[in-house]
Amino acid sequence: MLEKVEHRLITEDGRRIDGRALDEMRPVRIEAGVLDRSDGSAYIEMGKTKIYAAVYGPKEAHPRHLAQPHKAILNCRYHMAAFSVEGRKAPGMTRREIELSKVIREALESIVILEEFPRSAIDIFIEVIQADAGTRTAGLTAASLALADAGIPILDLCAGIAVGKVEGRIVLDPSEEEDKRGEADMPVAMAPRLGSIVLLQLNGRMTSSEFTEALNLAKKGIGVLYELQRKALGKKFATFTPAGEE
Amino acid sequence: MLEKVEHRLITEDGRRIDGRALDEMRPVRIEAGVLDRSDGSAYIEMGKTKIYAAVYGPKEAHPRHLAQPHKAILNCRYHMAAFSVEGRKAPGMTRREIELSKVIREALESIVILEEFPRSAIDIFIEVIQADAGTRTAGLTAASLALADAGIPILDLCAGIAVGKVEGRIVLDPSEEEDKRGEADMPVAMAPRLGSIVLLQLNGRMTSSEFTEALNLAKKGIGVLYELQRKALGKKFATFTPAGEE
Amino acid sequence: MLEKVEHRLITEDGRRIDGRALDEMRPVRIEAGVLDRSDGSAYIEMGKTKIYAAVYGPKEAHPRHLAQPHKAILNCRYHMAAFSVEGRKAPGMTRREIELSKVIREALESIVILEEFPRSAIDIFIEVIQADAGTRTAGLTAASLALADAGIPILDLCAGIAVGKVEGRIVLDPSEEEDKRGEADMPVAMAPRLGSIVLLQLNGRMTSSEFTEALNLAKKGIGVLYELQRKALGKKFATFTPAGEE
Amino acid sequence: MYRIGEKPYPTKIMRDKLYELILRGERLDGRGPYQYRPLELKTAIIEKADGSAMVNLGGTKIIAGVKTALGQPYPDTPDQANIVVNAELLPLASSFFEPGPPDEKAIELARVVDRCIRESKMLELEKLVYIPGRSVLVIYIDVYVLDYDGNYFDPAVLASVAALATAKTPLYEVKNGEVVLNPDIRPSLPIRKVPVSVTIGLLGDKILVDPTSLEESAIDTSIVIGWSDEDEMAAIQKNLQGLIQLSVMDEIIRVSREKSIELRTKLMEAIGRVGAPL
Amino acid sequence: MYRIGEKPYPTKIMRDKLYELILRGERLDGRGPYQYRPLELKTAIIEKADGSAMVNLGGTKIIAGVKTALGQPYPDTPDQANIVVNAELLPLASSFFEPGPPDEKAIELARVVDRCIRESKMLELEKLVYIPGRSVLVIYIDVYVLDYDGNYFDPAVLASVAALATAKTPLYEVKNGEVVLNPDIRPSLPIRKVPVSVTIGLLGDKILVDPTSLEESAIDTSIVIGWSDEDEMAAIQKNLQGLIQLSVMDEIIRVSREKSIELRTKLMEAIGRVGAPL
Amino acid sequence: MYRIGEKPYPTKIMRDKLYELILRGERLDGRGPYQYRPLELKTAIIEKADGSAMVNLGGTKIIAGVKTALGQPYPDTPDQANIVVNAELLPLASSFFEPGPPDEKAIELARVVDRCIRESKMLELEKLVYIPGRSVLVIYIDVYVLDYDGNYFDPAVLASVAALATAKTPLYEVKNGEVVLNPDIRPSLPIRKVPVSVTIGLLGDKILVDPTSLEESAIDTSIVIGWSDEDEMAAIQKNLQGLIQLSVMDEIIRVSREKSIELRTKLMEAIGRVGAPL
Repeated sequence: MLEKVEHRLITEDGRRIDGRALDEMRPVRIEAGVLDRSDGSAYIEMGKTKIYAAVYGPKEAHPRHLAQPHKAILNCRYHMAAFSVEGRKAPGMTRREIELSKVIREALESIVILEEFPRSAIDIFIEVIQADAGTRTAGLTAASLALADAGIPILDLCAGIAVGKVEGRIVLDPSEEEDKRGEADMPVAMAPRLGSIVLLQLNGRMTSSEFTEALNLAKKGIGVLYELQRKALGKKFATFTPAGEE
Repeated sequence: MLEKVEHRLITEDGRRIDGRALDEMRPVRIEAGVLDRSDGSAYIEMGKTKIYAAVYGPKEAHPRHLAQPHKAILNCRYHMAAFSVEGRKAPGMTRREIELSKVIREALESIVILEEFPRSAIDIFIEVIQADAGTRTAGLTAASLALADAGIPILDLCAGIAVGKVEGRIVLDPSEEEDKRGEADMPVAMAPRLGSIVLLQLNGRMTSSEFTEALNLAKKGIGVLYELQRKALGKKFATFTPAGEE
Repeated sequence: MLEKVEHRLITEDGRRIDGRALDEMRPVRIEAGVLDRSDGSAYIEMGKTKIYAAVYGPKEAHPRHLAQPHKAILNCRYHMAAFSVEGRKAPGMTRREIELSKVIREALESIVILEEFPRSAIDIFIEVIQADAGTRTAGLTAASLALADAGIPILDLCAGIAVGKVEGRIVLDPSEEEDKRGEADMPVAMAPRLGSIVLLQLNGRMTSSEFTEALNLAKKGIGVLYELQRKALGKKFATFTPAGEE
Repeated sequence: MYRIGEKPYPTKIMRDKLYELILRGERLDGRGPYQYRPLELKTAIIEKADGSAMVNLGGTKIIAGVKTALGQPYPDTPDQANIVVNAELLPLASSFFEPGPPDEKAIELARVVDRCIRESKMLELEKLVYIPGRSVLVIYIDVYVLDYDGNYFDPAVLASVAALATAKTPLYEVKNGEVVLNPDIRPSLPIRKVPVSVTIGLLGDKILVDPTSLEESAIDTSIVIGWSDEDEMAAIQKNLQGLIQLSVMDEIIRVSREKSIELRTKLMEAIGRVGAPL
Repeated sequence: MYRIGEKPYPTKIMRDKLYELILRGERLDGRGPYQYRPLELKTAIIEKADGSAMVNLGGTKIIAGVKTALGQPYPDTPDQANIVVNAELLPLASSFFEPGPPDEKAIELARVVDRCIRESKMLELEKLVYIPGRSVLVIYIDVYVLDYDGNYFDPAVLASVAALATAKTPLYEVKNGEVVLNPDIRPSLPIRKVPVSVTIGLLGDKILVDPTSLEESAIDTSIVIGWSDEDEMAAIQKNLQGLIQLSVMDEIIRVSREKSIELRTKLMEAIGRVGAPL
Repeated sequence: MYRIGEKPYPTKIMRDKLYELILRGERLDGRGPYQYRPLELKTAIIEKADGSAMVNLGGTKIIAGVKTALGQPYPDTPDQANIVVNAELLPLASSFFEPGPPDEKAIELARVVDRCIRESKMLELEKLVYIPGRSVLVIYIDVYVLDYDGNYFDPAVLASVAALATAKTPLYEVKNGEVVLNPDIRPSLPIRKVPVSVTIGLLGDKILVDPTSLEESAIDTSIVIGWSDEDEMAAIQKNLQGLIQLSVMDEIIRVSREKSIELRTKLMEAIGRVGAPL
């Protein structure tokens, strides 16, 4: 077994391995209406993370006994392509994918006005074709846009981003290496107009004050994504380029 | 591979490894009404065997096409916790658990007055949290008590116990070691008031006359359990302590 | 690893390993009405390939939402017994069995007059008890006969046989060894009276002209099988013995 | 949970009819209460299996095949060959059977067949060990019900036992610590006992051997008893819901013993072992 | 997809009722908003497990068992023991739970318990490595919900942590490059932290600790926070649909921290570690 | 059994309409009978895969990715690398596709892609063997249908072949009997042929190349023909129910050959191999 000498993740002047500042997110591209068959769809790239989302519905709930008399049910599947990760992910849903499908669905249930469509179902499919950190929040961001693209009434768009703790510092939108080697990863999604959190998870250790700092940083990133979503809805796509790369 | 010198299971004066006489069962504790959410429940300990049983129903049969126009259907699941055995049982139902679910269900179908609840279903769940021989009969004993606790009309309580053949001798309520190293294991359950057998299996070799002896011994043990069940129904629990331990 | 010196599959005078001419099929036995419980059934032997087929229906489609308002649905399962092959096939449907179930079903859907039985289902079960090449076509041949035996209205019987390319030559009804070591295997099934193909697959390389030759050879074999099917329907079984063995 | 393909409701009218008949010692198909249906048994029908047998018991048709392979023993029996029994109630065989993985009935059938073979000590499993704890013969027994008119237990045991008793298996030998195949010989499996099972239906206190599918839908309950030899049982399985009156048990055991002797004789004839020492 | 056993529709009336109460600092069962239900914790109840614990939190009853075995480490953590957490919502426990493989709720529960234990660095996993990259201890934690009256997260973490903290595991040693069992000693697992989780329900901007099943059906949403120790969180999981107002987050963190200290104290008492250094 | 997501009933009216058009050499979307829809092909879009390609054929969008790993060869091909093809009809792509494990259509698609690649001898699999019988390259090809407007076979083959032809895979070498990774080079896979498939729909005796989803719902049947090169077919699959008149077969083969040449030329251009020897 080789001795691993691991390089530092943050330089002395506060830059990250990929050159970003601590509060800087990766380049983003968001596009709406990318898949023709679905009722609404979106595509997102955040760094090398690449995700499609599509919405079908509202349509008749099936099987029937799942139908709710006073509202629509929302189904969500977050799924990764076999080639999306290092190594090869075996086909079939992993426990991780099942959990993420649940938290993303619950986030979206918070913004969709389900009462408009009694006895109906809305299906949301998120397909990660490349995973390079931040897939659940990027997937949720795309899914929210796909819902709007489908014309489904929502209280607000929602967008998400991860924040991390790396070598004691709070960073926005951690890269895969920062996620793996860092102390904490915290995916956050918000409905900005509602001033509310729709998704929140933490893996790793943080104090109360670090949490507050992280949440504020996430809010900043989410604001950027939210604007991109709104632009994409109009002209069908929008991009964000970090200042340093412009 | 070490030479295994196996000790005798029965001493010359007719005592077993754990000190019991051949016709003596292990200490028993039976309790009714132990789980609040279910419509009826029971807990049983026989030696180190520890089992919960719960009953839900009668309720609407689901899916509908399984409903019977003239009677209730009865569902039964016998399941073992992963930590209940030596080693770790993999999650999911084994073939053994599926077979035992069937024989226990068939035993209970013999005593429940299913015709009272057309188009309904009664669900019975048996959860073995520790398995130390005799789990199917103890599970059935608990399930029968849970049915009574749920107020479901039954022809009779039923109780079960295993009898074994060990070193040529017929013994009541074999221990795990006796079960493994003995010549035969025969789980028996009866509805005493009806003078009938509701469950009967044999694994291992027995002659006709040994069978008769074994069946009579089982009947004796079942009589004791039956009394404990009836007491537990009244005051919610009952115990049996072998004479030697009193 | 031993050097494998593989024998030739076709001798210089155009005979195959098992003595057959290139355009000669193996001995065949076809029998109708072999299983009592089903509505129609058949048994086929082609060489050592041995297959049962049974038909149930038309009957109510189940689950209901699969029912078609204007026609029957047809279900088909092609399945191999664990002991039917070299080694032991694991229980459960392999991907190969699932694909073959589909192509056989689609072949049969071409000849059954499904519109006669709205909202109904017809189930076809093909059970390969020994597999020695040509099982999909033999299975289809038996299934078609079972449909007729069940009295289900069909446009025509259909029969199938494989043709192969072995050491550059086109051969009828390849044996297992010819299939494995040859250059191509092409299962074909036709409804002769309709002048139509109902099943066609190719595994392996063939030029256009070889394909035409192969298709003609298949047609010849199918003609023989078709006659056997018709005879079997009348007197319940029929056999074909290659000239050389008579 | 696990109740796919439930048997149809036992109609009261049919039960009464059967009971009336049985009181006169009669049955619907003309048999006596203790009489088996005609039995046919053919072995070696699957050339690719090491052993195989097809059994027709009245309208019930079952095929069993035996395959062997090298494998590791189970940790708790390092010095015994493995037996693996799989049974399937093919949808071919009855409209009550559905496609899919073995349901509770198929699993029960497999486990009862397994018990009859294992608990009777039919095979000398300790003779099929090549390297204790590491390399033994694994014997797969696959049972398929092809046509079903009641009582799959007895013909499944008959077919499995016949397939085992007539199997010719590869011979493995240990050479320099390695297990190698000897391609020259295919010996028989070492047989110690010839177990058979007897299925008995009950109508109140009346016994009815080898019930048909129609009878199964009307009887109160049933019981399968496996016999290792003339004197020893190896397996019992009460199956189907319903009560067995304690007072009938002696008669059940007596009748099943008698019928087991009859079945074993027929089985021995069919596999060509009449009078031969096992 | 993956929404078996969905919670019943939160009725508007019940929500209004609860909100009215909580404005007065009251709850249906008489508790205050920040008050846990009575907690009982018993360890070492399963003799066949290395460690076990049963927790009753009000009407919710959970059992956790720990088993260990030798195994290979995961490729990305060659120098750490493995933790495997499995959770099942037994159908015994509630009419909302169905038999079958773990659904999305059970998987979420297992993964939250896993995170509380793993991310808090509760166990010194690097001390349970015998041959780096090849042989480590595998620690199985199996959690079963036996009776369900809301909030399975906190008692599941309590039971799992108690089972781990009181476990006596086999001792393995490396001898001549082989990992062998030392049958003489059963040491405890090396414990570094004692994580607990706190589940908080939300009604608008009102907090409601440890919700019952009835409350769960009416609240807007809920959040689980795992604390490694007094100062550090190790896991958060917003669960259930619904919004959390950003303005309440500080209060949620503050309350959960406070309650975590209370729970940890009770846990330490129950496992007999009061004041003992870990 | 295995008929999830069945295609909708082919309406008689639509069939008549299409037939009328095709008699005049026309189609609904303005194409001629033998004309493909616009084809776009992009490679190297997934950095984490060894090879990848996205194909748009009209409104059908398919992505294929290639990953490789070390593995054991299949027992019957000890001296060849393994190919493993998996295809999924994502529910994203059409309301006719459902989530869950691959259904019969997805399995058929995977197996047809597999046959086109394997039977055409596209890859020199014997060059990717490190230790015969023990260590070979395993090549995983994963195909996902992202948007579905008919004919998934041809773009799936195009995407898979393009991903393979442009893949850069790890280089393994045998050193002292051990297979080790050479981290310095990522060579291309050894390519021998460039197979393509051509899907043809049939309306009576009329041919209709590359049917859309709407056409698929109305045609009588269809057939997929894979061509290794200009002269040799490698795979055929009649799919969908319905009859093919024997008299049309010659024309089907002729047209499919012609279109295969056209597709191969476009493919070669897209992967930058125009005129290059393979």
